[in-house]
Amino acid sequence: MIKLFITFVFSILILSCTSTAFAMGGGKSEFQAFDTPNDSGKSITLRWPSSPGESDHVEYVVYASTTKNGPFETEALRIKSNDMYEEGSDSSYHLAVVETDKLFNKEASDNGSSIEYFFKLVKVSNLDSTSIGVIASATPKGNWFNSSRLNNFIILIIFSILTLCCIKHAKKVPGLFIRKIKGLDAIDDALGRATEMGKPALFVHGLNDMDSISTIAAINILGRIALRVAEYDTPLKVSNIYPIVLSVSQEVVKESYLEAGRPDAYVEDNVFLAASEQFPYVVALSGIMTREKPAANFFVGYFYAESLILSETGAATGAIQIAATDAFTQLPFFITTCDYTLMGEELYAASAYLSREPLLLGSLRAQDIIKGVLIGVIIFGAILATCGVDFISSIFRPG
Amino acid sequence: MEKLLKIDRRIIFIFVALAVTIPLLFRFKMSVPPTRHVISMYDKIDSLSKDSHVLISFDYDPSSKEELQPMARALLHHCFKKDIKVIGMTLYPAGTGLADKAITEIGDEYGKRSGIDYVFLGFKAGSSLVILNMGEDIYTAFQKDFYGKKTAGMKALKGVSSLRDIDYAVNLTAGGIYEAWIVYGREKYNFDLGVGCTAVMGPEMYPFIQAKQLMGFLGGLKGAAEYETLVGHKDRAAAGMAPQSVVHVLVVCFILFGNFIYFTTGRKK
Amino acid sequence: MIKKTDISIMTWILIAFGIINIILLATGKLGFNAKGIGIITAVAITLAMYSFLYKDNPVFKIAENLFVGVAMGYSLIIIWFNILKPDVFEALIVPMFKDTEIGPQYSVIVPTLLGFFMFLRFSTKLSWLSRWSFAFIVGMGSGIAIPNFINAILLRQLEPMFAPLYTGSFWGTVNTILVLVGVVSVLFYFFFSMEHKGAIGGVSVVGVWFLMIAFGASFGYTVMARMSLLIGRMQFLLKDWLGIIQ
Amino acid sequence: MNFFKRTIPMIIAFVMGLLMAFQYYVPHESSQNLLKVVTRWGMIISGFAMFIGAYSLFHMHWNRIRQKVSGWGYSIFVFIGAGITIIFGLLNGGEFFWNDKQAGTMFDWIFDNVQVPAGATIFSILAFFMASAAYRTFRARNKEATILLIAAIIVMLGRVPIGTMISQYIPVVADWIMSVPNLAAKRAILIGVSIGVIATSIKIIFGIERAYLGGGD
Repeated sequence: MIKLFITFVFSILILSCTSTAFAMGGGKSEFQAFDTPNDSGKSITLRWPSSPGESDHVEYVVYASTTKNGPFETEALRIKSNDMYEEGSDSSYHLAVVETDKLFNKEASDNGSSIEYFFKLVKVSNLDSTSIGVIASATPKGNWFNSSRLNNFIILIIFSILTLCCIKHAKKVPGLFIRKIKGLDAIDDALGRATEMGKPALFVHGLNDMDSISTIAAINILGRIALRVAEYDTPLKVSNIYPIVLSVSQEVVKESYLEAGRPDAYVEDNVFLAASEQFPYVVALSGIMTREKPAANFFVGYFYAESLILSETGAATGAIQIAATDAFTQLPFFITTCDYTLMGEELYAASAYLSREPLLLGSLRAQDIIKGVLIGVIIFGAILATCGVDFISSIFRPG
Repeated sequence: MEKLLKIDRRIIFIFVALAVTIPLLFRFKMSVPPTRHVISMYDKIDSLSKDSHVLISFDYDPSSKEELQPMARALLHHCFKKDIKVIGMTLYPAGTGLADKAITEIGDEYGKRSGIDYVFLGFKAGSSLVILNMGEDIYTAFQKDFYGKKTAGMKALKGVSSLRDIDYAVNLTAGGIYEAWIVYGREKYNFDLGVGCTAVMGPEMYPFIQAKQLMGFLGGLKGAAEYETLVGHKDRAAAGMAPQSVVHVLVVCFILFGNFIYFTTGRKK
Repeated sequence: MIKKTDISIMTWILIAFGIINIILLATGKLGFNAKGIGIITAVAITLAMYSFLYKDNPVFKIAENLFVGVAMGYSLIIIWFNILKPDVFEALIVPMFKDTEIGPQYSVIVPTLLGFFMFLRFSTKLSWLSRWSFAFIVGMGSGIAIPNFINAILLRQLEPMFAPLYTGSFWGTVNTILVLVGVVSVLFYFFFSMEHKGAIGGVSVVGVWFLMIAFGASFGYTVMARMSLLIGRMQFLLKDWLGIIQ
Repeated sequence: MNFFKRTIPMIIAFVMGLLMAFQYYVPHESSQNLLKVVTRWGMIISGFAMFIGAYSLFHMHWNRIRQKVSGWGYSIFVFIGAGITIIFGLLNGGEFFWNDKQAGTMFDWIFDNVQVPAGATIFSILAFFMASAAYRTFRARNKEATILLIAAIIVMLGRVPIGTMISQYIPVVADWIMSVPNLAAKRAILIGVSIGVIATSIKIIFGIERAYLGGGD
């Protein structure tokens, strides 16, 4: 299956290279017209050599026609003669693209796209107009592969194969290595302190529903916290904003108590729906924090502007606070108000670390490999570019 | 000393209210020298010829109105002053009312008429899908404008068939939609894009500016004030710079004072 | 739970609000028309929202719930006028029953059907049909996202990284090197397949510094943003309502 | 039945994903037309999807009222607000909803004078909490937070006119922070997040990630 796929990919790549190799033509020193490569078939590219006396006051005008003998009355292009030089030709060639579907009225272009267009180049100065170059013609046609996007396509293929392989690998080899996430130790410390003080711990879900990656990660972390809490015999309160997140959280907490061998200690009302909107959620939680003074607060998931009020109220009650969010705009406030903060992708990594799910571990590994490659590419690319070699930058040129 | 930290937060609230109100009442003069990113947006619009097309996407709702509405108004003043045709649209349902109000009010000031000198296309759902669809064909994305007039053949849209034909697009954004405009709009259909954003999003723009994916950017009320200065039409944003300065100083003093007490009284564990 | 002092504060504020408005209307500063009444309504809503700063109270809760309702109602009506009416009702349904210039656009049937399937999410028996619509939207979105993100973010953001480090000036060179170090070290910080010890640990610490400076910048800008919102509201109260400032 | 509930959605996601990904590499006109048609369909479906949010909101508040949850009375105001707005929207200034939208109706008045002030004010409340947090909680509690706060103070002063009055170097340093360290970190975050987006998209197309389909069988 994979072999077949790879053969297919390569055949496309080879085909696409051959078709464009001819398009750019050699350095014939005359006025040329050819189908623009990598387009939808609605334009023609014109190329002609520079001539002496090009300046701001001299213009090139190109007239177009659908028959070889003219009349050449439709103006297709008018540029200053010292403009639009071909890139990399050292100003010795001009290159311009003419959109053919805008040249003539509908009837002409409705006859299908396979009409041949004829172009006549005229050089105009203030004094006289001289026709230079001969008439050139070309037929626009649509292309089936944009070869300037070849590198993009290869990255797509590599990325896909890598992701699929890593997930498959993670399923086969349980316990793929992930570095220790410091924040996870902090969670245990905070729970230990809550137990010492005999006060509850509060787990606050973010404001996204169950379909968001942040919330899924939050559920995995909740499972771990609930397990510890069940062992330590500390009450745990979990606040939600969405009914689905609520029922999933209840399930997870219940299971953790079961796993710890203390199903009797599970109180369903401790996992509750605090509110349904942003500000009421803040108000409800601030009330709980000031009334019950939990010893440890966990803010896990995706947060918006409410993060500041929540963590400020929590800090005022003297609780140990740990935040984990991938909302980068809110991170500054968590960092300055909480004792420990898991930033961005650390949240996903922590969730993969705790859940040990091959799907999470595998895709995390795939992303790590890509990141590693990019780090190498960036360093080598910059060094080579400093030495004047643009090998890497030409491979990664956007199409 | 530690008691000072435990004062009622409502006393702090009063300080903030005063820091904002007093400079507004006494109208301190503050010069707002324009910065380079604002100038590059101004220069871009200023370089456009009469009857060019500028697309403004009003992607915000009332919650960011105080930052982005002044920006929108300053931009519209500039465009209408230069007889540029404005195409307005929004990807937020609650953006319609704000956008419509800004375009109509300022259009009236310059005697511009809807459908001829400007058009407000209204709202469509699907953010990135709307941008892609407009990139292929503006008339399938918006078959009617906000008031139900047919867009095909409209004078304000003459010569525009897709996003490729737009001379400059400005995305006024309150959230992550600017990324969709860059990824699915600017990079796919190759038009010049500028972004005006709430200050919260401001720092996110720098990688895009350096990679030349954005041409010009206005950040928050400060950006709006600079643009108002450049257009020569000082309004609410410019007037807001004095209280903005005072309240920033107040917040900095709060942070320094709070930390000073925190360290002198010994960090509590 | 509502204390007597709170009630008396509330009453006094209401009386003051009433008197100010009567004066404004009587002196003609606010017209007795849709605009004038509108400003008074808006001020009432604004003050109700700010009452939260004193403490959470029923007035704030009423204003907030009213706002949630109005916002939802507004969105629904806008969706009708901007999407359903032009793209479904007038494109498909009206031409089926009435002679119009253009015939019905039958291709609209597919998304309309898929759109209606979405509502089946709330039914117990047919909720599986809603999955077709979600699969369509999410699958399409994912497919479009991959190549566009590779192009617009990965390739385009790598491009400036391949500039020569030596830019001609001393500070320019220092800055280019700093950007390179910053990007690499932050990427390293978010690299989970290796223990952060030794050299890698050192690089990731540098990454944390860069992250913290960047978060500091975001912090400053967010303070700026929130204060701007407050300034805007104060301008509304002092200028549009009281007319104290010009 | 499992075929309709599980297999067909996965086939749809797979086919649509692959088709749209490959569409990017094909410049031919037929591929452009495909993109045009499919995105238009997506726009219309997204329009319908917005009603789902409305349904959940109303459903939840209706349940609060029905079950007489504490504070259920406030939920009535959600229905009052929505009801009045929808009625005036449908009335459309006497032209009714099947005609084109009219300008300056009561519907617009409600937007201008209820939704705009309420929406704008509710987030400006955060300005006050920001200041109080600055005073009471933003602490340089470790090395990281210290770096963060120093950068924040420089940027805060450097971005307003008063910064220049204190010292002409503050805006220069602020500008440097924004365009060197901030740029570097934000670029790395951007690259990391985009890799995540691409990986998630790949998992969705190949049917590995199915959270978006909701739970159940």
